[in-house]
Amino acid sequence: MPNATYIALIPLLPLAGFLMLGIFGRKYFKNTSGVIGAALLLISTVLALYTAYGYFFEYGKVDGVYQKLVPLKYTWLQFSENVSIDMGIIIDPVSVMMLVVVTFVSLMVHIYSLGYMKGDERFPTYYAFLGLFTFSMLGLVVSSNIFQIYIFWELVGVSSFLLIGYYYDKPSAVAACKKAFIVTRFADVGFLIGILILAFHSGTLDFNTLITTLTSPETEGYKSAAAASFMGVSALTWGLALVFVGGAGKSAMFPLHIWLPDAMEGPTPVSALIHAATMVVAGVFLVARLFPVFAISSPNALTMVGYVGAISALIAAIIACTQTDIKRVLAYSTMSQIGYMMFALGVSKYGGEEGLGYTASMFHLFTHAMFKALLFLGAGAVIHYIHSNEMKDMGGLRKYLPVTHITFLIACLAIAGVPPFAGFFSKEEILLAAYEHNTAIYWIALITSGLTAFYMFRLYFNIFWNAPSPLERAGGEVHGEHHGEGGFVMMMPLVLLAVGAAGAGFIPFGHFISSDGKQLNTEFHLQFSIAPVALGLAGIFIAMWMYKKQNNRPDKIAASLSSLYKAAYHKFYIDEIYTFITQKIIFNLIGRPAAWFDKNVVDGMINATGNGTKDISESIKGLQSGKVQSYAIYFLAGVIGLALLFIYWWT
Amino acid sequence: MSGANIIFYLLAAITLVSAVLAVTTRMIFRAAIYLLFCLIGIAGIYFWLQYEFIAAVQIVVYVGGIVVLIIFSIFLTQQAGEELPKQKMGRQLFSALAAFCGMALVMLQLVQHKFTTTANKAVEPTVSNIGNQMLGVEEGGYSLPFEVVSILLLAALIGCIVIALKSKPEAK
Amino acid sequence: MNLSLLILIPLLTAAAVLLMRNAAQVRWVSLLGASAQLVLAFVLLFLFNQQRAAGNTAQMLFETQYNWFPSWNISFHLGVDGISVAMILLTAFVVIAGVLVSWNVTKMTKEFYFLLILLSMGAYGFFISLDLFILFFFLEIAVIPKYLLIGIWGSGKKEYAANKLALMLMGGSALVLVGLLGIYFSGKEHSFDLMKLAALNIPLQIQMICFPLLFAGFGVFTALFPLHTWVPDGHSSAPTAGSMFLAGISMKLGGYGCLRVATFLMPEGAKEYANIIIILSVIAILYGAFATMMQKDLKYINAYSSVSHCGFVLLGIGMLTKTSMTGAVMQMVSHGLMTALFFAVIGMIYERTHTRQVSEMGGLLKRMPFIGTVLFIVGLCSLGLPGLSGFVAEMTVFMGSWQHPDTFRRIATILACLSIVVTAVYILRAITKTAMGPLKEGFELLTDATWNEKLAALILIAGIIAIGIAPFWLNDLIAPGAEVIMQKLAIPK
Amino acid sequence: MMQPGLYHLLFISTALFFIGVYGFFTRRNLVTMLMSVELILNSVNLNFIAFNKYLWYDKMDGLFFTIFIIAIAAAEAAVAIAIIINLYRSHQSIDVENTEDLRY
Repeated sequence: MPNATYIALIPLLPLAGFLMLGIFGRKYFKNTSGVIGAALLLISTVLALYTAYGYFFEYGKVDGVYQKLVPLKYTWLQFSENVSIDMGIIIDPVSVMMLVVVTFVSLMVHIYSLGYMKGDERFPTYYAFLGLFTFSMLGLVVSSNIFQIYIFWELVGVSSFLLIGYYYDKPSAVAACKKAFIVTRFADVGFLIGILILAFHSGTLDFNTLITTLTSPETEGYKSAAAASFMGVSALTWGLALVFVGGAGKSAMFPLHIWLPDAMEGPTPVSALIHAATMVVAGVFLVARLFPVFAISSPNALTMVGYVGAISALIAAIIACTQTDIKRVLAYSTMSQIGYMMFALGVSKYGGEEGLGYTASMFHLFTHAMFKALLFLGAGAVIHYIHSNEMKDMGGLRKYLPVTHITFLIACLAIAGVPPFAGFFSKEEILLAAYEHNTAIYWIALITSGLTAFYMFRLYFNIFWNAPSPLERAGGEVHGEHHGEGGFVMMMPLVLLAVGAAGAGFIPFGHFISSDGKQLNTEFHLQFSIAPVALGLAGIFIAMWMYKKQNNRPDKIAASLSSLYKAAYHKFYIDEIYTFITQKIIFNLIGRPAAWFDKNVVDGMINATGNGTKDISESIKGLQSGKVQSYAIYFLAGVIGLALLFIYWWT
Repeated sequence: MSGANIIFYLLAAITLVSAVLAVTTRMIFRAAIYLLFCLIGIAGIYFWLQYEFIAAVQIVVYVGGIVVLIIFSIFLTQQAGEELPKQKMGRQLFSALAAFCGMALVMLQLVQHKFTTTANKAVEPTVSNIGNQMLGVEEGGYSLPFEVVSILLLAALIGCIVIALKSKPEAK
Repeated sequence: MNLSLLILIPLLTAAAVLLMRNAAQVRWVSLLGASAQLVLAFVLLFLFNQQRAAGNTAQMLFETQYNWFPSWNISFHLGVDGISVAMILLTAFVVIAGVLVSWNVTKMTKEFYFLLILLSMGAYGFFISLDLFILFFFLEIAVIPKYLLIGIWGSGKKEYAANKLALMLMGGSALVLVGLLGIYFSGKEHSFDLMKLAALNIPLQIQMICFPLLFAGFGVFTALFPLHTWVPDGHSSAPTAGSMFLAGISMKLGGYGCLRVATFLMPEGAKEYANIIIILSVIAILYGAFATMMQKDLKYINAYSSVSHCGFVLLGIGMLTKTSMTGAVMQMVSHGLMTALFFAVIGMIYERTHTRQVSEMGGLLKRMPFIGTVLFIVGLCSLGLPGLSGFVAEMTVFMGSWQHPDTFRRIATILACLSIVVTAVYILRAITKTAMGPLKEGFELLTDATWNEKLAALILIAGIIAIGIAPFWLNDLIAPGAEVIMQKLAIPK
Repeated sequence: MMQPGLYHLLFISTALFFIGVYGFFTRRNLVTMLMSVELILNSVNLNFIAFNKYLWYDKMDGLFFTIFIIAIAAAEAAVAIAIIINLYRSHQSIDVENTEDLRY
């Protein structure tokens, strides 16, 4: 067992940064806040690497199985004897891997932002938010309790919200951050209800106990969860499916993906960190965390995960082919790649060779973090240089941005699955796992991988080749403002990530991460790789044919596929459907009537009571007319009435 | 049918008819005169019942006092001979109905009720008997109510003067 | 510790306020009094925990009892358990913040502060009374000043709002009184004493009649659907501190009463009517949230969201589990702090922009970073962000509600869960439109918060975060109190 | 026709009473209303006397009550007329419709 203190420091240091910069940043650390943030994160990264080294090579393995260690646990909120929210740290292969990924990418982004955000008015706030996000994400990956994960889940959501809305005076950014928060929030309700279901049946919120209870058929919890059913589906499946809804929301799975492209309104380094490498894979992480329960107790839920992942991967890839905003292309590409990870989990089984998909998914998560962060940071460098997100404003930039160009190319090759870059290895494993377990998903994945190569190189050629540079068109007007690629602080992360993207594939991932903690030896099947690699290369060549030089082929092809192209260009109208549902149905058919009902019916009733009382008293007032004779008549009537009452009724 | 009976019915008729006329006539002075007849009729009934003292008091106080007072007040407040304003028809009908219903109710009760009478020896209501008991202080004596009524009369006297006093003009 | 201090200090402060010569003195004396309350509340918390740690397991601590009206068995009986201590802390926080944000009241300053302090006295008295008559007495003290606060210092349709609020709350009080009398005459020995009545087990048919009376009566205070309509009008017309007190303290009187009087004394009634309570509270939660979505005035937004949030209090009580009731009390504390802060911020914004219409604002964050940040914090607390108090309370209610295996309560819980999305929609809509976006014209010269406003906001934020980061202390405080009520519920008929 | 007795007297008194009531309701002049009141009082007197004569002839209490009532009626009439005259001074009318000061 490690000494937990230093592991706890990994998330706590960014939190300290957040508090320090958030409260005092504007006054005292106007210019130094970036350095402070980056320095704190550097310590975290070193600690994370140290933890990883210790875990994987020193104490983590007992009898050939990686253990789940809980070195720290503190009761945060006790509900009943067994059920409590604990703040704890769980150390297992996945969380350690995530620690490394998150700290590393976050560090890269911190350093990169020193250049990218330089001179921004709210520089300290930016770093404070980054610190908050890093803290939340690290807290999320080490959560030992399902409610703890929910807590940090919400926190990453809010830091994502804050960072997307960082340029808060831009209406589109404000709309995007709102959208991101609400869509993921909607998914989180599913997660929450899922937690409630799982916690109720297992009688605990602690991950380890929960997994043990719900995977052993002899426990009471398992029996009750499997027996209780709602609409013909067992409570266990419901719970897992709802938890997955939460994961799907955060991971931008179809149909909850609509927030991700809009989220690109945030600063580009933020997109790299949150919306490419770390936060959006939280959904994958969540499914991986609960993987034994999915795989052993509810294969149906797992199959659903697989199909949702596959469909998302395909749809996102198709849409990505038509987008012109480079960040949006990357966003859809992210969605597509996360779809890969999801269906890899979906086709996996628990234990041994059958668990290949699990390993592959984690592997892809790891490599994807490297190359996707790299792509975003590269795109950031381009945007920083050009001041535009649109492809049509770019072209021929390879001369002006040589480092960016090379690193971007490496990332593109990696994501396209060209050997020997990182993406190739992880993708091959995923395809293999899919091939072995689910043919339909395998074919979808294969097509997607071809599309991936195509749209990535469409992007690449459009930025760095194609038409003459807009700088020449603009008459070199912007030259004076810029000093090339943004200097060392922006280039260093690119290079480091490029190294990762190129070399990460050689890590024998199965040795470290597998569904049951035992070592998994992955074999490399040459003949199997032929198809995907060939498809990938074909995609690249088509992209090159279409976009390397300026020509009218893209327009022709777009015209020949007009309806499909149009639909894809409009993202299959999913946004419009959502707008319709929210505006027309929720606002107009629920909200407005509710407000109307309250104002007129409920409040009307109350006012009617008041007015009724007033009217009655008004008419009673008339009786007190001051006319003696009227009084006498009332008196007589009263006497006669009372007399009748006493004579005929009372006796 | 004896003469006494005839006299009773006669008195009763005078009383009721003049009472009705007193409340229905439109001439206020005539109303006062009808009231006078009605009161005299009641005094007659007291005579008929052989309660002479009460009859005398009735004539002295009512006929001689109150009716005269009323007539004076009519002179003070009203031009004689002027017709009284007519009450609304609805009010008249309603009042008649109410009075009739009330009367019917009371009569119904009276008819249904069986009165029991005492078997003791009768006491003659002579003036001396009345005087003895009125001022008697032994059991059954009425001296205390008598005093109280005297004080009440005194108070009424003073009260009348206070009310009827012309209020002095405020501003001086 | 003598609990009468909690009543005496506000009383003395109020008296002292009346003697002061000018507005500045009034303010400082009030602030002094409010600080004394806060200190006292903390001392109480400390002593309470000390007693509990020392193994004192009596249900009520620091009991004091004076004969007040012996022939009717009314005694001045005070005592606290964890729930009361939590509510007292809440009151102290809100009072000091309310005093601070009212710093700029110029119209009849003395009377304003006098009423504020008097109101706080009513609230303290209510939370520490163990005699139902005294409890009712303090409830009324806490109602009347509000009428004047709104009627004199309010804005908009203030007379209408003041009348509506006072009449509806009085109507609620009347129901409470009838219920209390029903309880009083139920046993052989007529008593108003809470502890005696609890030991007595009120007869079943009395419970069936008195429980709905008491619950509805107190429910009016807590915005029980459909008796909630005083909330929007009352809050939006009240002056800033008035709204804070109204939403932060007064609405909690009802929740506390529902729990302490209705549910605790009449467990059978509570079980009988639990389903109705659940239905009404779920309606309040969802319907309040949807109605909020359509509001355009910041105060109306917060008022309707209070309806929705207070629905959680009633839901927690209606679910009748220990966890859910703990959650209900937490929600009261959390919502009290949060909504007081929200109204304080709205007041600050209104003082500067002279509008409360969301559509007329924009980009306030640029000119008022502090106020904008507070607005974000309070908004995020309202939509249940972890680390802030709202999350803890709502989750506790959900966890408690889910403990029932039957489908009806499950569906109710799921519907209640859905409200957190709607809450997110309206809160984000409100704060993004006001604080974010381009700065509206005419707002270029706005100034940020002054020291008193900052202090008020920071005090409340401290409370919110203290619960959000470390909910266990509040949980440990409240849960034993809820446990006692549960034991009473568990006794078979 | 039968021998007059208690019932006859009671009938007369009841009729007198309700005639008075009718007058009280329908008259608008205060003096005539006072007359109606006198009728009512007389009907009561008659009642007392009748009961004394036919049922409790061994006592004279009914008689005394009648005397007292007559005395009080005199006082009442005096006070009433004082009020009426005072009213006439202030309102220039003794119509009951005009005296509505005793109103909400």
